[in-house]
Amino acid sequence: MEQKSPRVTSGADLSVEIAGLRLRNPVMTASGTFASGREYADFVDLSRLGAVVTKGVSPMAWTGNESPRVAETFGGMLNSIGLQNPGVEAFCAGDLVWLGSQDVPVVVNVCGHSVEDYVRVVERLEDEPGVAAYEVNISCPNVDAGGMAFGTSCAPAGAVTAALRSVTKRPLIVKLSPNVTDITEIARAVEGAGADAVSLVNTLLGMAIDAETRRPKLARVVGGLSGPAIKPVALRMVWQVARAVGVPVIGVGGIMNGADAVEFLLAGAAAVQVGTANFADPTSTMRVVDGLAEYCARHGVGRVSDLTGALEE
Amino acid sequence: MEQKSPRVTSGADLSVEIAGLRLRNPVMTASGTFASGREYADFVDLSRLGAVVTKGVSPMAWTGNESPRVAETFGGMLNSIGLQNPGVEAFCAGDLVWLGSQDVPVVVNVCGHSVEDYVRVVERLEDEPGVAAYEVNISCPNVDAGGMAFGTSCAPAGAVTAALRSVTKRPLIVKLSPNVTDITEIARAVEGAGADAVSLVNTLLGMAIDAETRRPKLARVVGGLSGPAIKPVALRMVWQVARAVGVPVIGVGGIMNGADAVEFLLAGAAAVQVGTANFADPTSTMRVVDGLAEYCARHGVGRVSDLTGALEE
Amino acid sequence: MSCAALDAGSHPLLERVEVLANDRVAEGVGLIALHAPRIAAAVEPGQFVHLRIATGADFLLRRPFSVHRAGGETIEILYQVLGRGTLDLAGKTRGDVMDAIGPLGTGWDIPDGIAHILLVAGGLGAAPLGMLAERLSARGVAVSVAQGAPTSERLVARELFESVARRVEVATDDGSAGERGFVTVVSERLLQTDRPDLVCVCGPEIMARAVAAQAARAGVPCRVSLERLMACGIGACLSCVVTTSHGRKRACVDGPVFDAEEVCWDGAEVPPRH
Amino acid sequence: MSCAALDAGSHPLLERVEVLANDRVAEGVGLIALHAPRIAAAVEPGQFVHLRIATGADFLLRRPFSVHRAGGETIEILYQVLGRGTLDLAGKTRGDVMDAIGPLGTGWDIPDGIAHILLVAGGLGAAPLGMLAERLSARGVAVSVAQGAPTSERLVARELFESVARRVEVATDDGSAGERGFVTVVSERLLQTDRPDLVCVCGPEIMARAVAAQAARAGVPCRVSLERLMACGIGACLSCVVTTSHGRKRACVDGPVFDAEEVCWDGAEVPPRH
Ligand SMILES: Cc1cc2nc3c(=O)[nH]c(=O)nc-3n(C[C@H](O)[C@H](O)[C@H](O)COP(=O)(O)OP(=O)(O)OC[C@H]3O[C@@H](n4cnc5c(N)ncnc54)[C@H](O)[C@@H]3O)c2cc1C
Ligand SMILES: Cc1cc2nc3c(=O)[nH]c(=O)nc-3n(C[C@H](O)[C@H](O)[C@H](O)COP(=O)(O)OP(=O)(O)OC[C@H]3O[C@@H](n4cnc5c(N)ncnc54)[C@H](O)[C@@H]3O)c2cc1C
Ligand SMILES: Cc1cc2nc3c(=O)[nH]c(=O)nc-3n(C[C@H](O)[C@H](O)[C@H](O)COP(=O)(O)O)c2cc1C
Ligand SMILES: Cc1cc2nc3c(=O)[nH]c(=O)nc-3n(C[C@H](O)[C@H](O)[C@H](O)COP(=O)(O)O)c2cc1C
Ligand code: FES
Ligand code: FES
Repeated sequence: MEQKSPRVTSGADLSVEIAGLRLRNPVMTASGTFASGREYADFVDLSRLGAVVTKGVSPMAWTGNESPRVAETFGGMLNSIGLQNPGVEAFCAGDLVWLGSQDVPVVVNVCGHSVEDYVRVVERLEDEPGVAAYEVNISCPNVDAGGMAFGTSCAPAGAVTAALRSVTKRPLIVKLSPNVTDITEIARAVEGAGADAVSLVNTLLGMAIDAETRRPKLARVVGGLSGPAIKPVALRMVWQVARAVGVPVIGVGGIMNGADAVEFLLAGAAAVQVGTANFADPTSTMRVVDGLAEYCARHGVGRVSDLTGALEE
Repeated sequence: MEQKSPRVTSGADLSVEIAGLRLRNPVMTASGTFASGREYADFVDLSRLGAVVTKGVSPMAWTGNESPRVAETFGGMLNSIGLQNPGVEAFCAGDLVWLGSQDVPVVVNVCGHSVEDYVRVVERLEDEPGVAAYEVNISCPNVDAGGMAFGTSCAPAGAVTAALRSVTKRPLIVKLSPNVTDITEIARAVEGAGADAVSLVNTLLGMAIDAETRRPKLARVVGGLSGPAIKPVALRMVWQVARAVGVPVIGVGGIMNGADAVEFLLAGAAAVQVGTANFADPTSTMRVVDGLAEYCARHGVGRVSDLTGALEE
Repeated sequence: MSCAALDAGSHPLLERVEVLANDRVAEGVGLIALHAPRIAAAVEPGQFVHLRIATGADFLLRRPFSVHRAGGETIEILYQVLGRGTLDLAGKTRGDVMDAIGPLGTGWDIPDGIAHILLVAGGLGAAPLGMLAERLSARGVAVSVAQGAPTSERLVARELFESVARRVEVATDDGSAGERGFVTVVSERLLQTDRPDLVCVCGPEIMARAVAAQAARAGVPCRVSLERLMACGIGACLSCVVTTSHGRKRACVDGPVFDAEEVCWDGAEVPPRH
Repeated sequence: MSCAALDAGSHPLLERVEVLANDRVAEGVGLIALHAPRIAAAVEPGQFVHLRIATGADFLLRRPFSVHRAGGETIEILYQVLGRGTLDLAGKTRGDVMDAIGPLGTGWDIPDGIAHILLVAGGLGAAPLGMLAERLSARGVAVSVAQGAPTSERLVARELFESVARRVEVATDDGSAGERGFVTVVSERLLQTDRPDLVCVCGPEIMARAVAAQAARAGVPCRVSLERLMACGIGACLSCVVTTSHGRKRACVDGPVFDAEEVCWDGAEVPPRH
């Protein structure tokens, strides 16, 4: 991985527009890897991020899964956090207030066990001024009810989206699961149901075993695979979905540096999210922003948005 | 990765039985990564392998895809070889004759664009004494017609299996694709249609882009992801399928050493295949065999088959 | 003092650290000294650093290590070689550079007015207790140490403890030093004989749990330092939770040191080592 | 001679090789000397080794490199730093150990009776031609060399060529040495003036293709060494195919040297470097 690079200031226009939302640059945080940014504020200038995407928020507090909740794998990691969060009320009283004091657009990641759950969270958040958009997590492999179940077939995916569309005018980003036979079907379904954008991918369902103890490395046995190991799969899915839908695509999966981000843009993404990389290097998001600017400068790219879909096949 | 380890001779019984086939040990080669073994004979004692699984064989010669056909990714690689092979006649006249002179069971990997193609290959091979079993590749992401198309929904997967079942009494191993929403459905379908065993996984469909040239790294744009990066996904699917079907499961995906093989056995595999690891170290299969023996000795495992499904959840 | 990571004033730092020395101190155990001026100045006993061991293209999560000792511009880490990360760590030599996030976590947070403290160390559990023993004895607190290990050679940091503690009693599985058996035999006795005001424990969770029970029976408050697998190390990912009577807490920021009685021993510790 | 990898007698070896020296010879170009007695003894000009650069837990495919020179128990590799593998290679120092598979491929396979040969090298294409030039001149064959590079400093192995060749003419993109422009200008002229019996080319595929056309027009047989991405390097994986008039052939065992007229220039070369 690159070492921390000096901030690059280039002439290129890094701003992008997603679902009516103007972002300073296309680099967002990936939900669940950055909390609400407070912990990272010591290492990252939040005002240099395109957006902060929060940890998943549910109607009531969720306690998540047992420990161990993470395991390292080759070029990546498994997690089975299970969407532990204090619930939407506590979120509004806590993180959201703090985020209000920061100069960065806030995308709230929404999760639930049922369509009603999702609706309740969004309805509650509609009263809050500090929310720029919603990212609907229908792809979490770490909860039994709901979670990925919504994201692996078209009807429920469309149903959640439609229900949320009817309660908000704010930009609705639906986050898709890679654990499907044909991700373009799901993408078209949520687009048809009113999604303003799609983000992909969430984690790949995986498993790790400790041969010595003969036990699964995760208490939940299975968990979500993330990190550089999954980048080729994420990139392929972004490329497929960008050709299948009209709404903007947000690419996520194994992005560690500026070059990785450029690859996702070329494949058709309008923006990107950085997740697991934050754990290895808490300044990763800044390196991605600087790397993008440096790439644009070096290649004479005037607007970063010109890179979207610019793959030469 | 481990360095070449001295051959370990342990008291443990490494032999396994799969679909009526007795193998010296559970370590096979993964199709397409070992050709027919001739090229590896300089580095590997074929008689110490559980079985050699050949490159995919089609009714007529296939020329495969354009170059570049491979690209390295984080912890793995993409390939889009496209099942280039000289066709079943040339195979019988060439590799199969050579394999006949080797002291190792031969599993012929069969591919086709249509059910008829698969049937023609197997019917031709039925005349050949030197074939121990068939592995039916319904999961190749690198051919347009056939290939993965058969492996991603139940009906065609069952149809190919049933057609082959009707023309051979030899053990029929069906190789499954990981690019599906629920691999247990497909596994049950092929079991129901007469498969004696299933092997999984084939490669994950992925993509790589060269940001500098803005071009896909593979001429075919997409290709199959293999290597340690995919091990957590393969392990999870083996664990799921082993609980869903009664026939033996052969685990494949990212196995680099003995410990990896043990993990697949614990997850429920009766045998394993080693693929991409052969490229990094041509002696990988031997290291896996030695590593398995060493593990059994160290843990007092009398029969390696006792490890199958012995995961402590 | 202490509670560094919690009090608003102090924040974790991302510091480029350079290896000053890296020596084997016992079978499979190493002591690495790092030039880390900013972390060394801020760290409190019981806090840890989140170390990025991998370099180059290699992807590896950080690894958390307690600060064993800190002085001047140097911190020392006592580490056991277990897997990929600590193998790489053992290979580092003078001049190698890594980066570290720290100081992290709550630390032991010893209240004033403590006159006599019992430290119970199991195996590498000695690591986060070294600095504590030094600082407390410097503060005039009487320190007793109960230390256990598989064998005498593995009684790491024993000299340190003997140099500052009023009394050090040991137990080894093979009887090669002190009592034959578990450290809990020694800790039980010292609880009775030395009547400490506070017990601080670090070691395998099963042992920590047993000592916590002894302290409870003796009516002595007890602190335990717990290990969890940690991804971010700074409170963001929720991979390190410990179940407590006040709900799930993050070992990296709400711990790693917890009040024994608030811990729900749910067996969620890191899998046993080999 | 030659055709080593093909004739049944000879087999590729898996050899533990030790770095003897590793020096920068130009901007982004290094020359590494490896102690590889068995490969050194068997290798023929134009053959290559498949080098395992990564160590430890790091997964990396092997990287193919032509043997630039071989003598005694040593082989030399001339390499250009492009990405992860060659970056790591540039970091190797005396005493580091890797493993190599080799010798691999067909080699130049020069028929007896050749009196005058023209070698055309573009950039790092000089690598597989060094050993050839030495061996041929030792056999009394008259050697002419046309060499091209972006700039004079990048005319790698120029001294070697000048020490054994009858004539060396160069071209550089910036005119800092010889002609300003492409090596094809020089090769065209030498084809006319020196009337070689055989042309051997290695360099970017577009340049090799142009030289092959020149040779064809001049009615001189031509051999080209082609690059493909290689996974196994030993003929098993079919990742390295070259389309020829006799169908798809494997660059690692049927090549890397091909008869120019059998090559179908399908633009399947490795993506341009940066
Ligand atoms: C707050 C804290 C302080 C620590 N202080 C020390 C210390 O001072 N000295 C020391 O030697 N070790 C310490 N550890 C444990 C140390 O982090 C692990 O031993 C190390 O991460 C193992 O990395 P590895 O790659 O070598 O092993 P891996 O291959 O990652 O794992 C090998 C074994 O170590 C266990 N392990 C892996 N990561 C952790 C982890 N984060 N915590 C606990 N166990 C783990 C695994 O479950 C496995 O059983 C501490 C852990 C925590 C949470
Ligand atoms: C038979 C043969 C002989 C070779 N001899 C030499 C030599 O003597 N000196 C030398 O410097 N290089 C040689 N090469 C090329 C060398 O193998 C690549 O430059 C090297 O593998 C790049 O590895 P990397 O990890 O540094 O770059 P990567 O990050 O893998 O790739 C960087 C760039 O190099 C290209 N590349 C990667 N692998 C290969 C490959 N196997 N062949 C060609 N291009 C590749 C990629 O397409 C990319 O554009 C030879 C290649 C072949 C096939
Ligand atoms: C520890 C962890 C927690 C996560 N939590 C969430 C979450 O709450 N909601 C969500 O939509 N995705 C969650 N994800 C998925 C990431 O947002 C992202 O989609 C995935 O990790 C792939 O990106 P990466 O490879 O950059 O990490 C989580 C990932 C990790 C590693
Ligand atoms: C270069 C290459 C060629 C392959 N060709 C075939 C094939 O012909 N038939 C097949 O069923 N699988 C083929 N595979 C898939 C492997 O057999 C194996 O299922 C996959 O690579 C995962 O295992 P691994 O990670 O150990 O490589 C191929 C894989 C690679 C890398
Ligand atoms: S390690 Fe991320 S919250 Fe503790
Ligand atoms: S590299 Fe595998 S066949 Fe040539």
